[in-house]
Amino acid sequence: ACGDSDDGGGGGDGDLTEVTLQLQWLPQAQFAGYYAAVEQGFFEEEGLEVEIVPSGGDIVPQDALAAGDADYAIAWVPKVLGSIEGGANLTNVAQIFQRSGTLQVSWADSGIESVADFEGQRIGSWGFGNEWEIFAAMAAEGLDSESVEIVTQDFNMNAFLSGDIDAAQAMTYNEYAQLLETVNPDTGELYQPEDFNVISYEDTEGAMLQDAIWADTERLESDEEYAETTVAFLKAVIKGWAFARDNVEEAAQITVDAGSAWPPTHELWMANEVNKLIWPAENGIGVIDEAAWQQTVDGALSAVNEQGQNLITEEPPETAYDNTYIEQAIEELGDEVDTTGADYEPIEVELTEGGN
Amino acid sequence: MVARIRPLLLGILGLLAVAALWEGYKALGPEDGLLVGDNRVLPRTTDLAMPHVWDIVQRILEPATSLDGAEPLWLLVAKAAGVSLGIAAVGWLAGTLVGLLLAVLMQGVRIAEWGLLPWIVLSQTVPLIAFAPVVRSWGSRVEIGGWEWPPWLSVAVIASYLAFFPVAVGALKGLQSPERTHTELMHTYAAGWWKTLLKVRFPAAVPYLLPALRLAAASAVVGGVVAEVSTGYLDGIGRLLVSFAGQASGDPAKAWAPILGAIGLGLVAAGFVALLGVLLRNYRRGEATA
Amino acid sequence: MATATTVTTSVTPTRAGRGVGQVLRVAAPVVVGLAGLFVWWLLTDVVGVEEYLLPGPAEVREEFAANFDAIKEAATTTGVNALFGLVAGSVLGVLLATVAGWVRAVDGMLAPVVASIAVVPIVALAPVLNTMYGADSEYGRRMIATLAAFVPVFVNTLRGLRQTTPIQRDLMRATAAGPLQSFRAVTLPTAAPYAITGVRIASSLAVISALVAEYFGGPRGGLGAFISTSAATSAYARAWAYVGAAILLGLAFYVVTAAIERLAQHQWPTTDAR
Amino acid sequence: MTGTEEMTPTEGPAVNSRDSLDSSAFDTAPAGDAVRVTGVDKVFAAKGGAVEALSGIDLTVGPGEFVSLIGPSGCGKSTLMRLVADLDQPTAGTVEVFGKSAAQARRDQDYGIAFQQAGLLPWRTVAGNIALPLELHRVGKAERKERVAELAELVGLEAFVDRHPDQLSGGMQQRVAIARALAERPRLLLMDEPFGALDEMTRERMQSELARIAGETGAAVVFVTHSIPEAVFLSDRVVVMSPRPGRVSGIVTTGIPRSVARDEALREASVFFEKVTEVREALHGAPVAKAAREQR
Amino acid sequence: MTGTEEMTPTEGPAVNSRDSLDSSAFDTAPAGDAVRVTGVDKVFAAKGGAVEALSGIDLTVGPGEFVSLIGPSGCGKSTLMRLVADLDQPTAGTVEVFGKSAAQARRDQDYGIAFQQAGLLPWRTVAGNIALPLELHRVGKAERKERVAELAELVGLEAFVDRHPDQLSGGMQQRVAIARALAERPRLLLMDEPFGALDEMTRERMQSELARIAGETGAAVVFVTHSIPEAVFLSDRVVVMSPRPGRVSGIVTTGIPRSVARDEALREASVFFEKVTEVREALHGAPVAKAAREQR
Ligand SMILES: Nc1ncnc2c1ncn2[C@@H]1O[C@H](COP(=O)(O)OP(=O)(O)OP(=O)(O)O)[C@@H](O)[C@H]1O
Ligand SMILES: Nc1ncnc2c1ncn2[C@@H]1O[C@H](COP(=O)(O)OP(=O)(O)OP(=O)(O)O)[C@@H](O)[C@H]1O
Ligand SMILES: Cc1ncc(C[n+]2csc(CCO)c2C)c(N)n1
Ligand SMILES: [Mg+2]
Ligand SMILES: [Mg+2]
Repeated sequence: ACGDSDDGGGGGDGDLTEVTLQLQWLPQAQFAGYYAAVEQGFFEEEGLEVEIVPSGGDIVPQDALAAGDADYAIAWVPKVLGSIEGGANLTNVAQIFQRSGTLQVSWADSGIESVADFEGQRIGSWGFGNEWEIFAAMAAEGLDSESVEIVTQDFNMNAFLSGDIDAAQAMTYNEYAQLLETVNPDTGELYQPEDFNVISYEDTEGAMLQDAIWADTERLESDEEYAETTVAFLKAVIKGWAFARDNVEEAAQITVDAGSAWPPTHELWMANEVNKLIWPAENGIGVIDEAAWQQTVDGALSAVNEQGQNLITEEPPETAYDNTYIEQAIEELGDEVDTTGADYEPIEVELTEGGN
Repeated sequence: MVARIRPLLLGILGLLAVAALWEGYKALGPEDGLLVGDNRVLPRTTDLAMPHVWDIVQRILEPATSLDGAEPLWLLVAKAAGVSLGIAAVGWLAGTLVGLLLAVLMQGVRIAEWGLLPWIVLSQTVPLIAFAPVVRSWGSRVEIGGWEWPPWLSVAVIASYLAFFPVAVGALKGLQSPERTHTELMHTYAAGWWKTLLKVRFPAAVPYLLPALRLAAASAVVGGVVAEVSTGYLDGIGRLLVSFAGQASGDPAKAWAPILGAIGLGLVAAGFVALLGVLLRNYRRGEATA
Repeated sequence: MATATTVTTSVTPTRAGRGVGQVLRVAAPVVVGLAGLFVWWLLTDVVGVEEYLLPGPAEVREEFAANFDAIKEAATTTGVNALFGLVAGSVLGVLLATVAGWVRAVDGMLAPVVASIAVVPIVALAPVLNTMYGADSEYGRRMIATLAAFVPVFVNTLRGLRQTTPIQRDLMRATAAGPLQSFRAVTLPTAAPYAITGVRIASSLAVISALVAEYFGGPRGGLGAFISTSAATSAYARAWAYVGAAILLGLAFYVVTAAIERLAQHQWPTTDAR
Repeated sequence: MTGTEEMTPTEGPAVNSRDSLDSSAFDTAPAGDAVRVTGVDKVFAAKGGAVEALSGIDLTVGPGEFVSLIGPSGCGKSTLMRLVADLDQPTAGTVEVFGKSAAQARRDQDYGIAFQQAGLLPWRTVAGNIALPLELHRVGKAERKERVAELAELVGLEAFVDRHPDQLSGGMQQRVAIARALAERPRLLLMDEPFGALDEMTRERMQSELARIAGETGAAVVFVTHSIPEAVFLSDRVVVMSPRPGRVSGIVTTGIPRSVARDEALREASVFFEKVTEVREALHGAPVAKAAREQR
Repeated sequence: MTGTEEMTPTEGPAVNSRDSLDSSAFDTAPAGDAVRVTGVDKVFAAKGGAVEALSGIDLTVGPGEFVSLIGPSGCGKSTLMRLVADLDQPTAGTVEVFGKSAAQARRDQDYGIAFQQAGLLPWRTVAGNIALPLELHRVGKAERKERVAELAELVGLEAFVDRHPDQLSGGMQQRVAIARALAERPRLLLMDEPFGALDEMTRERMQSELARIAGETGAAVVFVTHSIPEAVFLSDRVVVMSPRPGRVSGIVTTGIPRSVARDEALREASVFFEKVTEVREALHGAPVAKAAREQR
């Protein structure tokens, strides 16, 4: 809706610059920092008027960005790498999540304790490009993608609970909580973490970078205002995530108010877990760690799906990420905000049945 | 009197029978469903897969979440269904208009019928999801004066894509339905194509059009809901379907609320068209009553 | 004034017209298709919509060829599911319609159930059916295809069962035919073409439902799953190649059932003998 | 009444008297009447109240007799015929067919029936349509085939047995329906305006054929019609009915014996015109314009 | 030929002679013929080859004249009428209506037309159906209403103007169709078996009504029928056609002047029977069974 006529970047009082941010899913605490920045007026402080556009099953955020429908987009790095090789011209300007939040959960007695144990098992995945970490981790273990049976998971963990899947894909902040919110019919109590084996991809070679902020490469290069707006945008985002870190409960409430349909304790759990993926950020929030980036690229190069297709076949261009904007934002913020969260401590969230 | 409420009573009896079948199978059926070899021919009966009917009813009456001031689930669902109904209505209207225009074109020009009809049939085998992002993307670029393309309009456009099909086909059949005596009569009155269309073809098409419009209403609802899910529209019932399905592990009964809501929504939409049929009853005198 | 009509059109042009009509019947849709293709090509190659967002016909064709085996396999998976749904839905539809045609009360009881099935969106049912039948099983989506196919078959068959004329019913009674005999001799042949028309309508629905159901979980391997995966990774040319296969699959179902419908109408003509 | 000439048999073509019948091919006429209707009332419950379709009907049809029912629309002709066929039950009174109840006669297939619409099954060939009642009563295949050939010849459709109804003219279809009605050699034929949908010329041809067939098979016929000439041309007796409620208002005996050929000559005979006039007058209640006629 | 008696006008009820016509209400008869068909051929291209539906037809219908077309099915009666109505064009020859081309006459609404099926629009009331042609030709609302009332009275349906066709009997429907055909005061009425679907008694009543209406309006009528008595009863001339190819095989002038009332008496007059026989013979090609008849 905008972009072509961005007038003037950050700071200026006068007219606000209109900015559209494309999310990769419905409103939920996974995006708490952005909603907090809107709600707390951080964007306004930077001279921006930000519209957050949620996405459904078929809206691909990086494509909305490439098509000019949005100015920035939140997307997982491996998916965008695929898009870049397909011809999209995009740049990662801030790697908000420093760690992968993907788990592969199996029953405690299943004997699946590492990726190497996947062989011959029914492995759950959502598809939609969320499956590349699995294939990358398997490739690192020397496992062929055809050595497992990939089953598409839908919106809940029922397939796993019913025994249709041996190891289910789960985000720490969402599906894993869904398991812990479910009553174990054998005990009448909620399932406990001891009931499951949890493999975190963060601990494997397959780990890939997830939620990042993407911008249009060409506009960054040719449109100075857009470049300035990017820095202003990132400054507000940093403030937003810092707020979410320091006010977890409030942040969770903000996303509920913004339209999240999750029940309150689930939302709070999600806000808390997401914080763990961001903080502490040694180099400062959003700064892309070269090693982690390279691991993601290597994983993307090595991953082959069960159809024998590769995600990417060559190294991405240098423009695929650029730390200058986030670094400038951190610098401009100075001491105003704690951008590393060195002494971050997560809170304890007690899950309830159904998350209610 | 009895004759009037008989269909209603039978209908309720039918729904009760379905509920009884559900509970009966749940009580008697094997926990893991009926497996023939590796094929699960009959479903599982666990509470996760098949919640008790009364649990579903009870859950619908409870508040949606434990949050202070949370609405009862049924109200939340009803409100969302209302929004979806409005969007589907716009899609239905647009689809009806396009369908009618196509039908008139095809009726008037033989070659247009030959050239277009196969493609119209084929158009319905293209999965919605293939172009949902395109519609939203193009929509987001439309800006006329101060008016911006709202997200719900993308949903309506996709809904109309499903709705236009039965209208185009049904209206074409209807426009071609007048007996030769009627069209020839118009010829003897030296009435042209347009007058024949207005005075004979459209009225004669009504009995064909009404079932088509009813089908279109159902399609608009189904298409609209899918489009809501597909494009991430927040205020409709499609979103509740996805969100509550996501909570189905810990709260299995909750997921059924928007499903029942979607069915009710479709029935209301079809009911509106039935009302239209009552208004147009003079044009349906030829219809068989059986 | 006295301008009398002296038309001396010979017979041959009209006959030639018939031939031209036959040619146009085939040519017209082909021309429209080519025009569509041309516009597509124009958009991508001349107007220059980014290939990344809208791949041209050539790219899609290339992807189709490159992934032909994978596409064939995926089409088979989806096709088998759709076929299962079509057959099961048709059988169910015919059986229930027969019962409803026989016992009025059953018809009344089924009415709201059928009306509900007719309007329930696939997205709504897919997750619960996947849970009921298991995410590792194709049966969840087969059920969805079954439900989709069931409705038109049921509705059409029921209508067909009611198309017997009073004369035919009187005739059966007058010849002292039993209920089963008159069902076989009159009711069934009358209803058959209607039921098969229902199957024809159901065929497209079965394919599209089987396809869309794949978006919402279950084993991977069908066209729907790969359309979504390809699109999610911006591989649009590949996605459209799969969409093309989906269209071909739908077309195949339609053509086959339409041919069966023709045969049936020939076998059991409905034209009132007068 | 008006006629003074006596009926003189024409010297037309071979007369098919009932005596010349091959009685092995058809059931012999039984003792007693073909149809005996006694004190029959029929009331239909309708939306606007009850409709008294028939009231106090008494009627007897002898074996081999040809009786026509005539009367204005709605006078109950079809209703009466349907009671005889046991397609409906009387509200009061009794209907006997060959001394049995109508229901028993139906189960025994003592009658054959034909309607205004030929009512052929469009998906069956001519042969298949004629064979239908035989098939339903489990007549063996070989016998069925033989009988169909026989009947097709009787109605002059030998060359068309493999055609479907939609390939036949209206008259041919009606002949198939008649052949079907005759399939089980019934001793009674019930026909409800069988020629109503045919054009006049075809109709006249069919009338002659029906007369011949009725003669050859020796069956009694109850024939519903709107056409006075048709009734007179075919019948031994014409039963005239009047409506609201349906009653028998008169019976005209044509006095044209079976032995007289039903052909063109009869249609132009003065006795024919006289009987037509007589039925017309019975139908209109009073001798209409009798004065005017007598002037001439 | 066979008849020896002369036609004597009956002393029936008031005779509607054309002279008594209110000529202000209807267009006055123009100079020249209503219909002039000259050397018309019509060939249809059909699957099995060309069908010669009409061949060398010459026919003239005078103003106010009532002409019936009769002939076996498929002889081209409807085709001929459709050529006059400009619903089809001749392969050769000319068709003139009131001295203009058929197309021009159609555009000028010089004729009204009625078919075997009443062809009423089921969603319109009786009034709406009668008003249809007036509506199409932008006759003002007040005038339309007046004219509809007039026509409804003419056909005796004043009490039914607000009914829908499905609430009418077949005869009433046909009357509406006739009223509609008369709506624009045409000087020529074309009717293709308008009573073909009616039962015989209704049909006879409708015939009398049509005769009255034709007399009152003074319109020329071309009337297609299968019924010989109907043709004789109504017409000044009966045109007999024969098929393959369709030709005029004879013309019978009834000699029953317009001044003779078309009523029951006429149906029982001997001149009527004679003309019926004459048309029958013309139709059958030769005087059938003449010998047999003369014997009596
Ligand atoms: N099933 C029925 N229900 C109610 N009324 C009926 C039914 N069948 C016939 N009637 C009424 O009974 C009366 C006699 O009808 P019937 O069909 O026997 O007349 P008909 O003499 O055969 O007439 P037509 O010459 O038009 O065939 C009519 O008033 C008719 O409306
Ligand atoms: N549109 C047409 N195409 C081909 N052949 C036609 C067409 N219309 C009529 N015919 C043929 O022309 C011949 C005359 O038909 P027409 O309808 O004029 O006969 P008719 O005398 O009106 O018969 P009927 O008494 O059955 O109404 C028939 O052989 C008919 O099959
Ligand atoms: C159709 C579908 N797509 C993705 C997810 C899982 N999911 C929910 S949030 C999230 C992180 C990205 O936003 C992911 C992967 C799902 N359950 N259903
Ligand atoms: Mg009757
Ligand atoms: Mg004709």
